Amino acid sequence: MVSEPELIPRLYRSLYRIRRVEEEVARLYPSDKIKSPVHLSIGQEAVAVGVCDPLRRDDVLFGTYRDHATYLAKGGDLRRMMAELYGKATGCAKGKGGSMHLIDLSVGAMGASAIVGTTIPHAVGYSWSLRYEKKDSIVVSMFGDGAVDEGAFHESLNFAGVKKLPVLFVCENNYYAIHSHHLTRHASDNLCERARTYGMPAERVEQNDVLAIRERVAAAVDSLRRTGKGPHFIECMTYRFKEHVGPNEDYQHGFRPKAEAEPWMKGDPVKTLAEQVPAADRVTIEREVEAQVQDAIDFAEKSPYPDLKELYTDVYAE
Amino acid sequence: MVSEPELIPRLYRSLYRIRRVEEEVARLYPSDKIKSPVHLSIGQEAVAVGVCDPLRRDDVLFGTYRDHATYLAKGGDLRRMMAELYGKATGCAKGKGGSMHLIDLSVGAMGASAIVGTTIPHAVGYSWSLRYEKKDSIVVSMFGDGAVDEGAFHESLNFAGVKKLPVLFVCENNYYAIHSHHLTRHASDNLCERARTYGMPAERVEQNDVLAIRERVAAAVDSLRRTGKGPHFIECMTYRFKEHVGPNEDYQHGFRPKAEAEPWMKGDPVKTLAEQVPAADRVTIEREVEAQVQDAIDFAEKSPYPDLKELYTDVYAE
Amino acid sequence: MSMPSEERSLTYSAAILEATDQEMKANSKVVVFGIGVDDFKGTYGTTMKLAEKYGADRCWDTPLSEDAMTGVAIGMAMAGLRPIHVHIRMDFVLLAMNQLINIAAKARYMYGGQVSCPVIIRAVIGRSWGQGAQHSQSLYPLFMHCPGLRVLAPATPYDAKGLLLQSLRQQDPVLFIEHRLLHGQKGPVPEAPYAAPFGKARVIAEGRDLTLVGVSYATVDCLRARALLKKEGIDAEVIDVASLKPLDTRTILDSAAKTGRLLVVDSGWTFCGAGAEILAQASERFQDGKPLKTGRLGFAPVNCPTTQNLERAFYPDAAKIAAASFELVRGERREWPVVETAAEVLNFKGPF
Amino acid sequence: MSMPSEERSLTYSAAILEATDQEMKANSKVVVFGIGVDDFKGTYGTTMKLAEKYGADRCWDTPLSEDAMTGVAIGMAMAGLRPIHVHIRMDFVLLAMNQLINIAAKARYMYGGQVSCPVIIRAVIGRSWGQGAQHSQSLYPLFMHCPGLRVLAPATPYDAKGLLLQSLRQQDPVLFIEHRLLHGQKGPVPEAPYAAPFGKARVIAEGRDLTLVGVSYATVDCLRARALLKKEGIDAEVIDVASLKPLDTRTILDSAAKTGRLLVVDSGWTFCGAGAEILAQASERFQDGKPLKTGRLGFAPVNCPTTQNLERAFYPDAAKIAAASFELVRGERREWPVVETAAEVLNFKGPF
Ligand SMILES: Cc1ncc(C[n+]2csc(CCOP(=O)(O)OP(=O)(O)O)c2C)c(N)n1
Ligand SMILES: Cc1ncc(C[n+]2csc(CCOP(=O)(O)OP(=O)(O)O)c2C)c(N)n1
Ligand SMILES: [Mg+2]
Ligand SMILES: [Mg+2]
Repeated sequence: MVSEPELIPRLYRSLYRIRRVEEEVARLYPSDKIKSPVHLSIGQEAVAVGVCDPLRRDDVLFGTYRDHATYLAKGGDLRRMMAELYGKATGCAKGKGGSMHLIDLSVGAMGASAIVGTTIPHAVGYSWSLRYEKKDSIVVSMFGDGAVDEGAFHESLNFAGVKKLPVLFVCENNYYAIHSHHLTRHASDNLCERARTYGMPAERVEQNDVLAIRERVAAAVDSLRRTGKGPHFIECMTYRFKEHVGPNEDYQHGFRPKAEAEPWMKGDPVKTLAEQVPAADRVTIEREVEAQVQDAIDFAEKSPYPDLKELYTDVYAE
Repeated sequence: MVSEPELIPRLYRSLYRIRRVEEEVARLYPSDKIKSPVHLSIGQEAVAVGVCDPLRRDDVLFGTYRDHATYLAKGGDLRRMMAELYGKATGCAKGKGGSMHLIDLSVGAMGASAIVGTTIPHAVGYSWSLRYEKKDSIVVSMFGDGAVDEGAFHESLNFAGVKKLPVLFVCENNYYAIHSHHLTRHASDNLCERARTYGMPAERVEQNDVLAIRERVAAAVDSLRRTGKGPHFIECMTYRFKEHVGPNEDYQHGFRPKAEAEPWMKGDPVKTLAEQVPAADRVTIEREVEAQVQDAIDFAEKSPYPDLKELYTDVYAE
Repeated sequence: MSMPSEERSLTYSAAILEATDQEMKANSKVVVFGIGVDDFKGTYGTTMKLAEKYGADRCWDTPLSEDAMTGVAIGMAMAGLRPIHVHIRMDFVLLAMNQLINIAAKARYMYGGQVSCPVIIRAVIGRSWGQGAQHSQSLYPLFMHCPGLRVLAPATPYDAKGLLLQSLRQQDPVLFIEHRLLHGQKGPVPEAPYAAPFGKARVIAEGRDLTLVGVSYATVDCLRARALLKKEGIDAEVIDVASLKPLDTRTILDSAAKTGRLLVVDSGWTFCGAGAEILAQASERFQDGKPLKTGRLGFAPVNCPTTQNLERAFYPDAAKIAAASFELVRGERREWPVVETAAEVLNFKGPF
Repeated sequence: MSMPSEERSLTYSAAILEATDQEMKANSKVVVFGIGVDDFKGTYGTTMKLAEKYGADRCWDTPLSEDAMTGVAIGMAMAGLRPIHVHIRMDFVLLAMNQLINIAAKARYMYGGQVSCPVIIRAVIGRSWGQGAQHSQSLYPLFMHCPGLRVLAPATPYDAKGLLLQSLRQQDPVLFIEHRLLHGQKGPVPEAPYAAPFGKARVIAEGRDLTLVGVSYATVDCLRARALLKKEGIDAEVIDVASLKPLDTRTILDSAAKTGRLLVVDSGWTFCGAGAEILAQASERFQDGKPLKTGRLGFAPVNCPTTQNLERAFYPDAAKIAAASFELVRGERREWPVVETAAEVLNFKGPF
């Protein structure tokens, strides 16, 4: 267990910030100011934060449309994120990408994709380049248990294994792809075994616990960076508290029982860590975060929509 | 080991026939009468024959562009095959498909495809239908070690495992995809392990020995047909004696040494089995096969080319 | 619209559900699958409760494996079944192109006429609500280009039911294109099963001055534009193309010959699109005499942006169609004030 | 052909190899990969010995994973490299459509201009020798349709080199289409590196009576048809389209305006093809005055058969182009005796 004294407050700040941002998104959503499908990570924040904390700024992360948490955890600009959700010209994609395509290249938060599984090979290709150019940055590929069903998962892990590339695969297994349980899509609960057959170590973190995740990731990243032994796979078991897309819950629809959610809610990663933060620190952190979130919303509200001529820019380079 | 007295002569007839057909194809090839890319199975016949012998006529096989052996082993009509290679109207695809798309629905030799990996999900879908319609036929999906690289392999095995379908996957591992060794495409030599992660038993037959292959396939087919326990995977190690496509050898090009081939040639499945066939039977079999092959060539030679209006038929149903 | 007059009215999605339900009842070989077809949303209602009614074997969820599941559908069709593979977004079909174009479109031909692949691929064109570049494509010209496929794009509930039933009774692979904003549209739909013909464009409003051809949802905007033009004394004929392959250019070009002006409105990009093919055929046919005035509208030649003002500019709408029509007829430009965005656009909040 | 006059002559495949070699030498960010690029056949010679020369990191074989390898190329491009992904058959690109259209074509736009994806996808159109339906497609309209991609189809060794070099120096994803029968064609190619412009059609032979537009290999047949027509006193202008997106319709339509007759010959199917787009633009442009006479040729609207007589009927050739041209110019049908099939078709024996 790492013991830097600032670790827990730092992780808590990141967790709390993501939670509060998404709660605000959910709160604002009915106002229709955010006209973009939002896939909230509420309940899953420990994965994004645990994965990103050990990364350097020049390490790179490729994620999915459920990207608010990864974008923020990797250090993505909050104001520009909020403006993007509002469709404003000041957004991180100038209002052209929306919630599903958040990007902040300055911190290695690569653009996310709405097509499941598509960014896995991007991460692999990026890691090929880093090794080719003899850099010691590494790449993280994050995806859900649904992405594992796709051929791109298999082809990408196979190639990364053959080439022994510096890429960490993180499967955020929240048990569901939309409304479909992962055991209706996989014959058994053995994603780590699958990953191992591609020639990489694989491990599973059961607890949705930011410290446990952080520790395993830190070790893996260290090995990737130093040894050149090739890719690594971590499966993080977690749970989404809200519906697949949108601001509400979905337990009433019967495809997953609230009882299934309860243990996860009891172990809510934000609340659990909060208890470990000294009270005074916690107050400061929360106050600062609230201010940042409000500032970002104000920024988004006040920003202009893009000029109409923006419709035609950015299709080609010139 | 199965002990029916006709087994060995029957297998030998099938092996010898495939070998002789392909030798004739290779011999005729420079005459340019066969204007179609031919992928010969010379050296690999034990797999097709060992797999097809335990099958019933109403079992179904989906293969690849390297399909002469599987087509014949499954009972496909020889005359119509040869006519197809010649591009004649009497061919099994009326001269529209050529060597890579041999088909004989009357014996369950489903059409093959020139795109690697594409028929694997067809086999799976077909097996879904058989189970849905409560038939006790089964499906065999044959593919090479190259097809394993494709996403379709992963998606198909995953689905077959989830649905527990009556399909036998046979990977004909001849070590190469064109000129590329399988260990340059897979991090390790563990295809059976991969298959097992999809929830199916998997086994490997090392010997390129028709009797060994036949025995394992017979057991697997029996289980598929009777138990409903779901798919099965067999990897058959084998070796192609000729170049990837065309009638010649390719050892001179340096990507695979002749020394690698030699043990396989010493264990040539046709010659090995020949030694176990009583001499008198063997003479009869070989004489009969020669006559069939010559008859098929004559048939192809004498058959007409398709009428020009055939260009426009068979695009749509009516 | 000039549909058979009927009291009974259904939404487009209910019409698709009804066609599926009726054919599943009539033919045990019909099997529906795709991501989410058996969930509580039932693919925008179009597959609602089919799993309960016909059993888990007849309507089932799949892994996220578009490539293989298309191959599975093909294998099922080869075995004699009638698979319907549903995609909640057309964009995902890009993962299935190999199976659709290299196999489904070619099986009959390359196996010398022995193999039929009557798979039905239902694919929904997304729109609105900031879904962005990867959830708003129509892509139908990719399929129109390749011989061996049927491509349908019903614009009315009547055709949604009739063309789906016809698809289930013929022997070729069908790409059945639905537009998300059409799902909620209502129209007359007879209850008894009926088949609507492939390869037949529908003249849904007659006119003298100009022929407006709509593809899928664009047909709705063409009708709105017709109303705007009427106030200017311009009388537009509106044709719903309905079937993109086979494409009934005869009906379209006969109308164009009558009006002398042809504007095709694609629910997609225009470059190498349906409008391109129609205008090319017009050019080939009208080689003599007075030249035909022609034009195309469709998506802006860019990827679909998410923010609302750009998104509005991206799509063709009644005002843009009216303006382009006015120019073709009167030879001068006239802009319509931005028409109140249509209700189905304004009210769209998902489900995604 | 009216290329810069040069003594030096290379085959089309040698021109591609030279461009790649020169740019690999000049720029260590250029990396070539694909099935077989490092083997003894070297992708029809176009990648021959690059692995030996630049090392196994610069030119490497891949697993059979077209989808992911396209994604890998995109990831490499995002990291600042210049990947060239080679497909020995265009048909395999159907496995890569999701990455090409949902990502490469959209990355710049949907990430607000911050991301460039200068991947080069080299894809070879197959032909002859009974390869059949799955190894003979061109499919370029599928890519022309979608904004965000560049689509090039050089017909000459000069352009093969120049357009490949230009592709390696710009910032957009490029689909670079080679026709298998062009690989052996010779033509002038300057040794020093040079870039040929995108979006510029080449008038390769001047004429008064008719404009013939060729796409890729069809350009060769257009030149042959021009010779046949000359004997009948018909003087054809031949344009090599070279760049399909951007498409230089200005040059084409200016020529058509001059000759009054336009025949586009696709190396592919015509439905929603390049010819459709060109004729549609012609129809939009020539709305007044004497109508333009137009026509299209291309593959028969069927899948490619393997047997020789049907295969010959499937493809456009000089005789068919001459006959269609004659009809456009003289208004009557005249058949050319089946022209001796071109040498590159007759002699083609692979490598596959
Ligand atoms: C290729 C593809 N198929 C289907 C979809 C529709 N879809 C959107 S999200 C999703 C579920 C993905 O589940 P998972 O990977 O577990 O991620 P999670 O949403 O749980 O974070 C699906 C099926 C899609 N976007 N892309
Ligand atoms: C999807 C696809 N990619 C590439 C090719 C080119 N190709 C033809 S055969 C072949 C090798 C396949 O190897 P394997 O599966 O081991 O079968 P084998 O030829 O050894 O029988 C390749 C790469 C193809 N036909 N299809
Ligand atoms: Mg999930
Ligand atoms: Mg092999």
